[in-house]
Amino acid sequence: MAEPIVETRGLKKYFKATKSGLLESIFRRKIPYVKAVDNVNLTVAPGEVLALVGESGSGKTTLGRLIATLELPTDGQVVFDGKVVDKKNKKDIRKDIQMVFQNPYESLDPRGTVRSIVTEPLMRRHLSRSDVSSRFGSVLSSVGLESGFAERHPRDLSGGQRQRVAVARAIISSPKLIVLDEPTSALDASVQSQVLNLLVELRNQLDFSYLYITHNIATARYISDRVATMYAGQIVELGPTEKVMGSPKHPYTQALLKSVPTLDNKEVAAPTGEVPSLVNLPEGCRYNPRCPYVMDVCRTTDPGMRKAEDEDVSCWLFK
Amino acid sequence: MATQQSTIPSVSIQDLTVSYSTVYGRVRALNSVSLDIQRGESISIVGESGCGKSTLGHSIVRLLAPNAKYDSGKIELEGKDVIKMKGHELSRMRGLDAFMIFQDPLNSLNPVKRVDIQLLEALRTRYKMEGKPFVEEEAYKEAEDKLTDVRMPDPEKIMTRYPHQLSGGQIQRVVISMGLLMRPKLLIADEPTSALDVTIQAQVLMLLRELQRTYRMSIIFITHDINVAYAVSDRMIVMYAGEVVESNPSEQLVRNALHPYAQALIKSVPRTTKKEGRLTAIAGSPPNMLHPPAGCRFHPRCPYVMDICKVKSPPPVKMEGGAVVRCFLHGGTDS
Amino acid sequence: MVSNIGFFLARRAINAVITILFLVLIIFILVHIILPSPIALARLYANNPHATPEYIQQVINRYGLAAPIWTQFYNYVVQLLHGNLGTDTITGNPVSTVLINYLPVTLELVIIGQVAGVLVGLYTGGIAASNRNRAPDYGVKAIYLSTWGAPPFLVAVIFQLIFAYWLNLLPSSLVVDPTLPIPAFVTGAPIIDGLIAGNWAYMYSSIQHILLPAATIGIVGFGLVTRLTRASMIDALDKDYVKLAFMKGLSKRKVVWGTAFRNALIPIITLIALIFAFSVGGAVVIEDVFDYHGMGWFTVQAIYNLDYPAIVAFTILVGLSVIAANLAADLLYAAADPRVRLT
Amino acid sequence: MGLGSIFDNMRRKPIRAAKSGTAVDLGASATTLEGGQAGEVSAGLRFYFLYLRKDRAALVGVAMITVFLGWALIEGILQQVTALTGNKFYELMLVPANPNTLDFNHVLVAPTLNNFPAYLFGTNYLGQSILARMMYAAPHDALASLVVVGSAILIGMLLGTTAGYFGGWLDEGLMRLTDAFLSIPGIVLAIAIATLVGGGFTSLLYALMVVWWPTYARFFRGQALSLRDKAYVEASKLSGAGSGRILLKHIFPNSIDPIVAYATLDLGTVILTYSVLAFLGIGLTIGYPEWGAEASVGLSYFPYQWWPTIIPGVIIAAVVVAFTLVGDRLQDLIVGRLTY
Repeated sequence: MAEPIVETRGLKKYFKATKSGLLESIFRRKIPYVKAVDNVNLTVAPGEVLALVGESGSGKTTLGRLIATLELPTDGQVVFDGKVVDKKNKKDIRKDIQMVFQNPYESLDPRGTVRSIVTEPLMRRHLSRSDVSSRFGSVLSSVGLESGFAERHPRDLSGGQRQRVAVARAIISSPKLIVLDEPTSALDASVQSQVLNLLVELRNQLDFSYLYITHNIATARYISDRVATMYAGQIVELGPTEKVMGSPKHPYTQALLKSVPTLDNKEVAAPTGEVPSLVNLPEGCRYNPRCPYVMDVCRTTDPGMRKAEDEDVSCWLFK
Repeated sequence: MATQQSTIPSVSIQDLTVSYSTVYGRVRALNSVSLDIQRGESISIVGESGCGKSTLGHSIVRLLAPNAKYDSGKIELEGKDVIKMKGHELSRMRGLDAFMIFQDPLNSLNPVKRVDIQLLEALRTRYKMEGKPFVEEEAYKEAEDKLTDVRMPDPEKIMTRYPHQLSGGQIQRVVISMGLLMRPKLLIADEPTSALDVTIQAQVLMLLRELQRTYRMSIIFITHDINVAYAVSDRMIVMYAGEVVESNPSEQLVRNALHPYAQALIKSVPRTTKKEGRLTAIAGSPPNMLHPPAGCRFHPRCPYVMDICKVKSPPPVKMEGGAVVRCFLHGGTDS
Repeated sequence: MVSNIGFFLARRAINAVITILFLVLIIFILVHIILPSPIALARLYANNPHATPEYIQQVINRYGLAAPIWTQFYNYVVQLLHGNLGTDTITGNPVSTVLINYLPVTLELVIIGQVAGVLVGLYTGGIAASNRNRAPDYGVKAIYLSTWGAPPFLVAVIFQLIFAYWLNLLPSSLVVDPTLPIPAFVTGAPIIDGLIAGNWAYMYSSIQHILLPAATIGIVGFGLVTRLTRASMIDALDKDYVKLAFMKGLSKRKVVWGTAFRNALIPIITLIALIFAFSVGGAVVIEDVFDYHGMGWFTVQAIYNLDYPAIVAFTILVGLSVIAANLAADLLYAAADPRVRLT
Repeated sequence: MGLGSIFDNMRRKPIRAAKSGTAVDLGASATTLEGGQAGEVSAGLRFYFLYLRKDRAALVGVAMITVFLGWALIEGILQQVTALTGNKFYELMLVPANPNTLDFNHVLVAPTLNNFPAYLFGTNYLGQSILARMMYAAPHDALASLVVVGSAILIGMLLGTTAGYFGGWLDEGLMRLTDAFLSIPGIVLAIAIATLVGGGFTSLLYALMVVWWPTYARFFRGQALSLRDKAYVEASKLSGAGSGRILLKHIFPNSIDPIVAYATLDLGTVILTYSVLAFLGIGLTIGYPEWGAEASVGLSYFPYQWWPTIIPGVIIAAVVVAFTLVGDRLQDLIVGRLTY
């Protein structure tokens, strides 16, 4: 296993749940914290596609933003290419990171043209004009857009075309890691598969590594090499995609797979209960209120990550 | 509560055309759509954004936006034409004949009123319509029972809560129970689970299937996700650019869809069960509803396009097994 | 444990105090930037053009105008706290007495006018929104555009022309019929004092006199309220819970006014203070046209007589009353919106 | 503080595509352009003109504005030429009569057609043609509104955007400061400043400029707050852009559109406030007629000679309504509330 591109060690990110100002400190009012990301350890190898699957409130987007250095952790570290990310060096670490966002209608500056948007990452590289336009040309064609699109404004583009422009912007500075935050969930089914195909092709040609964040398990299975399922701020299962999807070990992953309607089986089975509030989390394993195999130990202590064959599972069912 | 078995369909839509006037000009959202739904049948309407599925849902209960207009066609709900209804007749139809639930849980309940008041409000109108005296305790009890019917944990507490104190899943359940209180013959659901998490969506889908069986209600389930449509309905209607391109029982449609668009839609969906090679995507991008393509509206993106497709719009053709399709591959070239 | 609403109001109260400090600072700095030298300041306070240099020097010492700016600010604030707003050059007595007997007259006029304007504005805004792009909507739009654009003095003059001179229904000026005996001073507001003293003739006459100016103020505020209500109602009517209300078989009237309007009201409550400030601004001109002897009329006289202390004091007082109005609006907002009360 | 919240909630709520659903189906205020997101209003002047052309009332407004600003520009230049050359011929060239000559045998003449066009609006108590005085005074009103709104946009943009973008104490401070300004009615504060500064047109301009900027600061703050979380700003951060570049390249340009609509409407409000202050006798330069002052002077002859007050009032109202009409329609469009 080569040196990982990015690694997180005991990563935590807590947000203040209420506005805390002068007033709160006077009354020493205990400020509740939202534990969005709570002690996450994962690695992304060069050229690998790691999928982060989870529902809303699982912390997958926050984790993605932490790794993309858009947020600084409350505790723990993000190590990018061997260097620990902190306030000072985050600016030049960002040279090797790019991101594609969920809402195609907000990821492109409405006033910019396709050319100005896509070439923005090269601004700091002080390349000659011809270099920039040649790169722009090649990148535009590799995302399947004719050169005629160069001077068009985002409002004249469809959802799918906009995401292609966003992908072009992400690959123009040939970064080492691209964080994809639900890139296709705002698109129609037919357009979604166009963009997914594009992402897979680019990965095979240019050997980026992707951190693919999604709630849609089917797309995760199609695009990723390894997958991590997240629940209430923690990774509950991490392993090769075929293994995790084929024979899921953690009860939540099993429930997740069974609750997704597909064209192969009509019957859908859903776990009981609701997603827990991230402010007052249940004791012990966070899934225990909804878990069919719950044991006493689950209600008291947190299982932490455990080895099971070549997977990591956070569940007391495994030693 | 068995609904009487009568021959007239629960809903019968004939050649419905609805258009919106926008700053750019008139956009025809529905182009002579015809659709019949039998009593107790659960159908789903599937299509990409902008195909008019939500407009179709809203037009049945006359909740279209101010800038929308019924250009032509008829919508018969329980034998009466909805488009011609006025005042009292209209408010009687909404609730007793049909009930509609919507997509965005954050806005589905009145944020300034408690849940019990909003449920009683529904009961008060039904009792008035049925001429029964409204007794507060009795109504309160009935409302609470309905909450248990929709698998709501500790309904007494939920009754006294305000909508902002409930989760998305709980709000949708309250809205569904509100619908059940009205005992409608038809339930229209416009993407009710799209804004919910996968596990919560599964709970709501299971609930809807169950309620459809126990209350023998006909359900129209509108969604963009073909998997959800398959899981929740007996028959699927596929719409494209304001037209119904295919109507087929779910099993048949999934195994061998007739219309090229329906086939492409099914092939383009990544499966969770196995890893496949390239996904077959549909070329081009969704049509511009301001200047829709001539003839069959799918022809610019259709792999089997023929000359006639570019000129004439294919008429609906009845196929065996109760399927209806609008495509020249399956006939209709003579009329 | 102080509940959430307690923190919400406490935070708003602290904001109000800081705003008041800023208010006083702004006025103080404006006066001192425009008239930097102590002599100019003294002439402002003395305010008689042919003041002798000794008299001016005397004034400088009395008010400590030569002191460094921060100490001047400090005792300016202390003076304010003691209610000493300087002496009014027209009447010679302290500004505070001037304010006491003129300000309530204006407040009564503005509040009555504003309440009328807001009520009518809410109704027409609602009508316009629920009949979007149809006759009532265009009609209401025509009304609020013209009232919004019309200068207050034009509206006042037209009202005088129609109701006072042609139809001769209402008195064209003054606060009350001067011949009537004036009741004991309790609140300073004519109608209320008349009511308290049980002096029906005086009360009836002052109601008669207030009708036209109050209507004019109502018109001035009406345009703003109608426009805000229409916008807020349209947003509310687009929400799913309005569609759900229709689905419950409620009539259009019940849905528009029972559900949508109730929600559209909340953003408008937060703007009460803004509408109040807008109406007070209009009152200055309207009192001048109607010769309605309130604080606005007095300010206009103060302009002609360059009576700075009165003008500065009135500016601060209006600012304070608007901030108070805003705190009241926050209370109403917390009461009306459960999302604030019970987060 | 609710005071300025009218500007805070004016910033457009981001259209969040349903979590896993697609963009809004062809819903109410959909403007679907080549598959573009429903409700996404395409910015750009082309669209505004296309929209205004379709709306008769707004067209009337645009026509009146062009007449008013056009005339004010021409007369304003002529007045400058006269000021430079000292030759009064230029400024009176296009004006039907000399606004300042006294003519005691034509005092308070009712509006008539004879001696057209001088007496079209009648004469005031000094026998001066009201039409001539109104036309002669137009440049001041136009200049006042453009200067005041222009300066308010500049100051408001600098303070508001930086406060909104960086947040923290800078933001809190600006909020309290603007709350203080907004708590004093514009007219009252302008009176206080103008009387302190002393007479003249420029003192009135300063007063209005001090009064006007807070509204725009709140507006730009609201815009900056909503824009700084947008994905394209985050993408720009990832491309190594510093705050300065983001403000210049992304935040300012995207704040312009909503401000255009509000500023159009606000030009009318400035003219209204300016004429009310002139009505109260503030900021008058000797020998230079003012719209508001004209109406105020006529008051003492009211109601028997109604025209010296009513006619200037009506002209002011017409100009202000024109600006309000166009601004109001543009605003409905920007916020996407407009359904045709």
